[in-house]
Amino acid sequence: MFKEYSPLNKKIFRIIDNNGKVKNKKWMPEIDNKVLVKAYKDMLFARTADLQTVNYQRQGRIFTYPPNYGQEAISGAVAQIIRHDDWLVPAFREMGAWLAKGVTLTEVFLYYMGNEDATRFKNANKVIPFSVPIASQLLHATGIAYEVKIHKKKEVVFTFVGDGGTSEGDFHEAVNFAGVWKVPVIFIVQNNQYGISTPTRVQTASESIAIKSVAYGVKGIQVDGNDFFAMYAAVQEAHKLALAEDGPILIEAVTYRKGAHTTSDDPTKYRTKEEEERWDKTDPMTRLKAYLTDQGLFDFDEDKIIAEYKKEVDRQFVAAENYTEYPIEDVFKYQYVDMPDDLKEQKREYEKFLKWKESKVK
Amino acid sequence: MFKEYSPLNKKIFRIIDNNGKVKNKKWMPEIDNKVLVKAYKDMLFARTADLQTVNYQRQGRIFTYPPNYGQEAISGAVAQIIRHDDWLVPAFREMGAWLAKGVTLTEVFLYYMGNEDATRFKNANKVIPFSVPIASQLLHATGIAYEVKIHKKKEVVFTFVGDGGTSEGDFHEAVNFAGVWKVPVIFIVQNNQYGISTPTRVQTASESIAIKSVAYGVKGIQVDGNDFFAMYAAVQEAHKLALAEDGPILIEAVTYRKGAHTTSDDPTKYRTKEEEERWDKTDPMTRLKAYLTDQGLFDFDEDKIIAEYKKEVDRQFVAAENYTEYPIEDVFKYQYVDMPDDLKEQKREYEKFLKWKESKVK
Amino acid sequence: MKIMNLVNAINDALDIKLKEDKNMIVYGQDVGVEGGVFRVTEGLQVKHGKDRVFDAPLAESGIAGTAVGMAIAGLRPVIEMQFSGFIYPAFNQIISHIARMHNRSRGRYRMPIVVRMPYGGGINALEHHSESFEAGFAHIPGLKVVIPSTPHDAKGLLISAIESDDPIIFMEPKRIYRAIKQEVQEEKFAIPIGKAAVLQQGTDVTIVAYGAMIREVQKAMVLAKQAGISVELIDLRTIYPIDRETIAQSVKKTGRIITVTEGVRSFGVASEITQIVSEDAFLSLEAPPKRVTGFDTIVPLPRGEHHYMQDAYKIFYEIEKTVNY
Amino acid sequence: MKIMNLVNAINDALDIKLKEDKNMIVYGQDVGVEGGVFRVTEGLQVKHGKDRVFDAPLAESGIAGTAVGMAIAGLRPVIEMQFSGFIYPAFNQIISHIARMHNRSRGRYRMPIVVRMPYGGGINALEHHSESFEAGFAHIPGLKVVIPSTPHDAKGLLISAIESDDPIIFMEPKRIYRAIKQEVQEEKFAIPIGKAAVLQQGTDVTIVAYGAMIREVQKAMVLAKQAGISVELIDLRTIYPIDRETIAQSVKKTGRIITVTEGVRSFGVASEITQIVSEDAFLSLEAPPKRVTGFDTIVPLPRGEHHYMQDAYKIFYEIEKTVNY
Ligand SMILES: Cc1ncc(C[n+]2csc(CCOP(=O)(O)OP(=O)(O)O)c2C)c(N)n1
Ligand SMILES: Cc1ncc(C[n+]2csc(CCOP(=O)(O)OP(=O)(O)O)c2C)c(N)n1
Ligand SMILES: [Mg+2]
Ligand SMILES: [Mg+2]
Repeated sequence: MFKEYSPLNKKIFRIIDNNGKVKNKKWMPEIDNKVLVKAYKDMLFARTADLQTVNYQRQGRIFTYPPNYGQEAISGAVAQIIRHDDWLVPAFREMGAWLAKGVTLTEVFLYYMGNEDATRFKNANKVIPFSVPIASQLLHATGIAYEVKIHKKKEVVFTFVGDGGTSEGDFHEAVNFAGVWKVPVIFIVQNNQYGISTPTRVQTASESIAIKSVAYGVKGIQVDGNDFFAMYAAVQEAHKLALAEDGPILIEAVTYRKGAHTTSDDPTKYRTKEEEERWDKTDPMTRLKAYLTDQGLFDFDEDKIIAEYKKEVDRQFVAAENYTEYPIEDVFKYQYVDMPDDLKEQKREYEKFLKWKESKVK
Repeated sequence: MFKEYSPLNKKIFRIIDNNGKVKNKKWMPEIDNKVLVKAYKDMLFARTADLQTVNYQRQGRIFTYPPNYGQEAISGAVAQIIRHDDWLVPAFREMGAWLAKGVTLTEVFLYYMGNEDATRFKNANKVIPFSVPIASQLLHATGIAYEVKIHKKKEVVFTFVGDGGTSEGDFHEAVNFAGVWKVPVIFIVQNNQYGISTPTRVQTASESIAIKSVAYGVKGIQVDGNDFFAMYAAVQEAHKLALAEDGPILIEAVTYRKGAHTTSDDPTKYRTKEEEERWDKTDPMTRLKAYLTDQGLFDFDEDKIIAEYKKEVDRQFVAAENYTEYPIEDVFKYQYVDMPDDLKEQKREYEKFLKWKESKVK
Repeated sequence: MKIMNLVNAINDALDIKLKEDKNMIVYGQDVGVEGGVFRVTEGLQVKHGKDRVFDAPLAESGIAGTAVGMAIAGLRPVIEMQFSGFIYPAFNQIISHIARMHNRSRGRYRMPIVVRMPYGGGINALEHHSESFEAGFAHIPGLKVVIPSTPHDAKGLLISAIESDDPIIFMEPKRIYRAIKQEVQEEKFAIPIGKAAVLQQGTDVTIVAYGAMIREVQKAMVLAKQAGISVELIDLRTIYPIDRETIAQSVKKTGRIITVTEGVRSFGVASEITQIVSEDAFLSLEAPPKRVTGFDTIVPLPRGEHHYMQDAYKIFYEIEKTVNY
Repeated sequence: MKIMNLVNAINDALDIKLKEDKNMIVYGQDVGVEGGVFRVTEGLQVKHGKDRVFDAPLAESGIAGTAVGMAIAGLRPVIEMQFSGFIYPAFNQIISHIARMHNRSRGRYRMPIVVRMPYGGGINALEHHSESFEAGFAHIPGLKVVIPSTPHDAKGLLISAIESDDPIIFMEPKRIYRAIKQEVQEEKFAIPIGKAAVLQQGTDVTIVAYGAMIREVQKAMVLAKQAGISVELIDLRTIYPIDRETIAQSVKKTGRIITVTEGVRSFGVASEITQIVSEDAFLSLEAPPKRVTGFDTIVPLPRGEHHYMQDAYKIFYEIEKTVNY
């Protein structure tokens, strides 16, 4: 696959068309029907949660949130393949992958409500917190993979970045180090055509992002990121290669951010309705649904399921809303394992102030 | 040339062999005999100066110095092509290019004696100071080229970096920005096989450095950097393209650092005699000399010229040694165009201290 | 005169200078079509063209490093970092080149670069969106660091910054981007860099602050007044070089000083003010120079941020203690 | 006991811990085959293998950023920056991740990372090879900053740094790498982080210094003694967190304090010490807390560097003034 679809051949790896018809039988992955339906439902859950979150934000119940809408197949494919023992090094726009690793929606919500407790991800194995400074997390993935390699563990590290993120020096250093060290890491670039308002052509003049793999001597492939089957096949193959010590791998997943950059963003400023409509036709959920329908696998009442999902999302949201207050202690507690005396004193002094304030204010 | 020798074709661009025989007539550049002899002599001067400088360092007359020995054809070719109106953004190992731009040996020496006055380069047009933080200067070149472009000037920016430097994020950002902005800059990577003790294979797993151009959508070529003709032809072509608004261009010049990294370095720690001898056979001066001899152009007494050069080098060295003392003023004067009062006060206070010290010490 | 908030005032300063000086250019992430995530550069690309106002690739070192080259070639770049918390990838270019090229070239290449960025907390933002690292920049020789606290000052100081031949770190208190409105002269005017402003004369204690903290101090001053305490308020305006004279004169009068900043406590701006006051007005000091600052902690996420931030009560608490010392 | 210089002592500490803790690894530019440009890691690759002691590509952000990942995965990376002047490309990884991952993950992922680097001037080096940016690092919450001044301290402090579960910026005064030799215990021993050492008791004035400046202060103390002045010398050892108690106690006794550092003057370590002393020992102060530091300038190249550097006379000059205040 990585030979046939070498980025030098300038072919995008695609399996189904916009109507869900298989156009590339050769590489159609074998997926158990149950898994397939589960994958669809997982994506549906993620999309439901995502859309709900935008609503919560509009209601003023959380702060800024970066929607995943339109990009679900990428995380959706990873979700089916990533194992308990594999690592996930997130950026901030791959909810499906988080959920697969055991991150809860409550944690996601709590994060966007502004509480660091969220990113402890206490029931998730081998996930690290979301990373805000663009592309910086990629180096963490390479570093983790180095440990995996020298300790001969059978683990693979998945990490995500956007098209904009490929411009950062850290992208270069992370993939380059991974190439030199030959470590089991899969870099997934979600090329959703924009970094906030900036289109990909302002980020780079290269023919694709996948082709950048050549600069690091690593395998690369450009995949239709809105094609669940193509994503699944590519990630599965990459995972296999990484386990066989034939990583790292760079996957460019071509997709479209159907929503705004974040809930504070207004995409009408920088893109056209026509463009949005053009991309709408490639929606990953619609395509997978069409396939499922053709195969007679779409035998469930979607609206009912969505209604259930909404309830579950709401339940988890309310749990986040009802999360305990932010104790003063938490401002200080995790700054150091061994807290400096001066910092302890700062806390005591603050508590003294609060007592004084109480006496003044009432 | 950039098509035939696309880095994807994995061919190194070479014209003469180790014995100075032309093996690639198609791309043999037309160079006036006078220019050719001048080029040889310029390289000879640079080499003489370089070897002398190492001696001065041994004599304790300058501080650490990074020798150019073995890499002369790269700067030597650039020296013949770069024009008064072209920019030079140096790293620290391309003496021939500096001299061509009007930097004097006295300035070079003064720099390695530790005086910032050197890098004013007062009689050199469009050269900026040497840059010590690896790869950081490449972005300056891209920035200058941006100005050249928007003001529609007919200028080309030349910049240098080592193989090690390609690992830095700034290398990535500089070539990438240049690609997006499509500006007239020529990036010359002197791949001399090592970054201090670290061999190129520890820097990157890519098949070549030239191939990294693909990641930025810019033209690239791998050139035998010890082949004056190949370097000349490649740089000439790159220069033409850049002037025709068809830049940027990345040139990997494959060479060998015959000397130590700097005069404080001991290469026997990390490389073998055999390796050094293998590369000795590709020495750029020997090869060009062989060609000149074949063509009957080597009609001068080299020893005599070297003796003259040595005298000139010495003259310029002594001029640097006799350079005025470092006035206190110079510590402060250039920190700001508009010097803060507090800094003025720091200077006054220091002068007061010196007076006091004088009274104490004697 | 025209009513402006900080965003308008900064936009106006950029617009005036872009018109006046053809060598000035503005770039950064999303500053072109979008006009910046805070809309500070709104409309400038349409007015001044895509060569002079444009979006850069997402790479801060690239933005700062190319600015060095542009300045060498004669341009006057005003670059935007989307948030001050994202300037760190550019740190090497700033400390090693923007701050040094003038000295390294012995005056040949000036660095008339302005690095603009929103800074500070209080807007319920994600991690890295609430930083105040001015003390770090002020410790870097070759840079000057400017922070306005009002629309008027923002315009006048930014004009000076753009006209300065020295590189300026220009930090914009995003918390009050739209919160403060004021009449501002429409014509060009400049406020000198390096001069503090005495916003309120007083006799009992000097307070030094800047940026969004001015407003908080002013609220505290209401409490102080009720308590019969007369506060002298100095708006630093420039963090480096500090206006030592204005501060010393004030302390010679009041004998007491408190510095209020959003930044981390240790090795912060307050400590420098204390050092200066110790040097310039030691004998006048009747109480220890104190600081009201952030803790030695990362700014907490929104739910915990109020603990970290300075407000009227925190400031007044210290005022009372200092005056009663 | 064995005679060691600083280089030997650091090498020894690394060797001991590499032997003891299989999760510890060492990497950086040229630290493997070459053993580091100052030979600090000499021999470690041969002893401990290429997986655990190795050369990294030439990219500081890459080195620091991968260390974050390694620490998450359970390794204890000790990374080397070839010179402190080249750490800036790694600044984002240090401030945004090394200093924060523990807090961001609410204690789940510790960052037991040591960032080692030679720092400081006085070795006739090129630009960027003489920096002292400790104040900048000390202003970053989540980091601790340690600087030894002797072979003995270098070993004991580095052992503590490696064993610390908090990230440590470990700055090595390269000027005295080989200049100071001393008997050092061969076994493992630790010197606690955060505790200063009183190197000399005295009564007239307290001097706080660290790193290569200790030696200069000691020379100045000879002059002071001749002048009948009794100096108390405190070696800070840890720049953050500062040992406030030791300093306050000393100043309560002497009433006078001078801080001596190589770093840039404004917003430097001295200012922080002055703030601390003002808070903790204000009523004991009989003279303004002073500073002997670099100027607010880039460290000049070798021919001008002596102007910038602190020496016995510069220090003694300030001692005299402070004592006679
Ligand atoms: C180092 C850094 N610079 C700037 C930002 C502000 N910022 C947040 S998201 C974003 C755009 C990211 O674009 P891309 O990488 O394509 O990811 P996408 O948002 O499209 O998923 C920017 C500039 C940041 N978070 N970090
Ligand atoms: C940012 C930075 N990191 C480290 C160094 C120290 N250093 C000086 S030269 C060098 C190796 C450079 O190798 P390369 O780029 O191949 O150039 P060469 O010396 O071989 O010409 C290193 C690591 C530096 N100058 N700048
Ligand atoms: Mg994107
Ligand atoms: Mg090299």
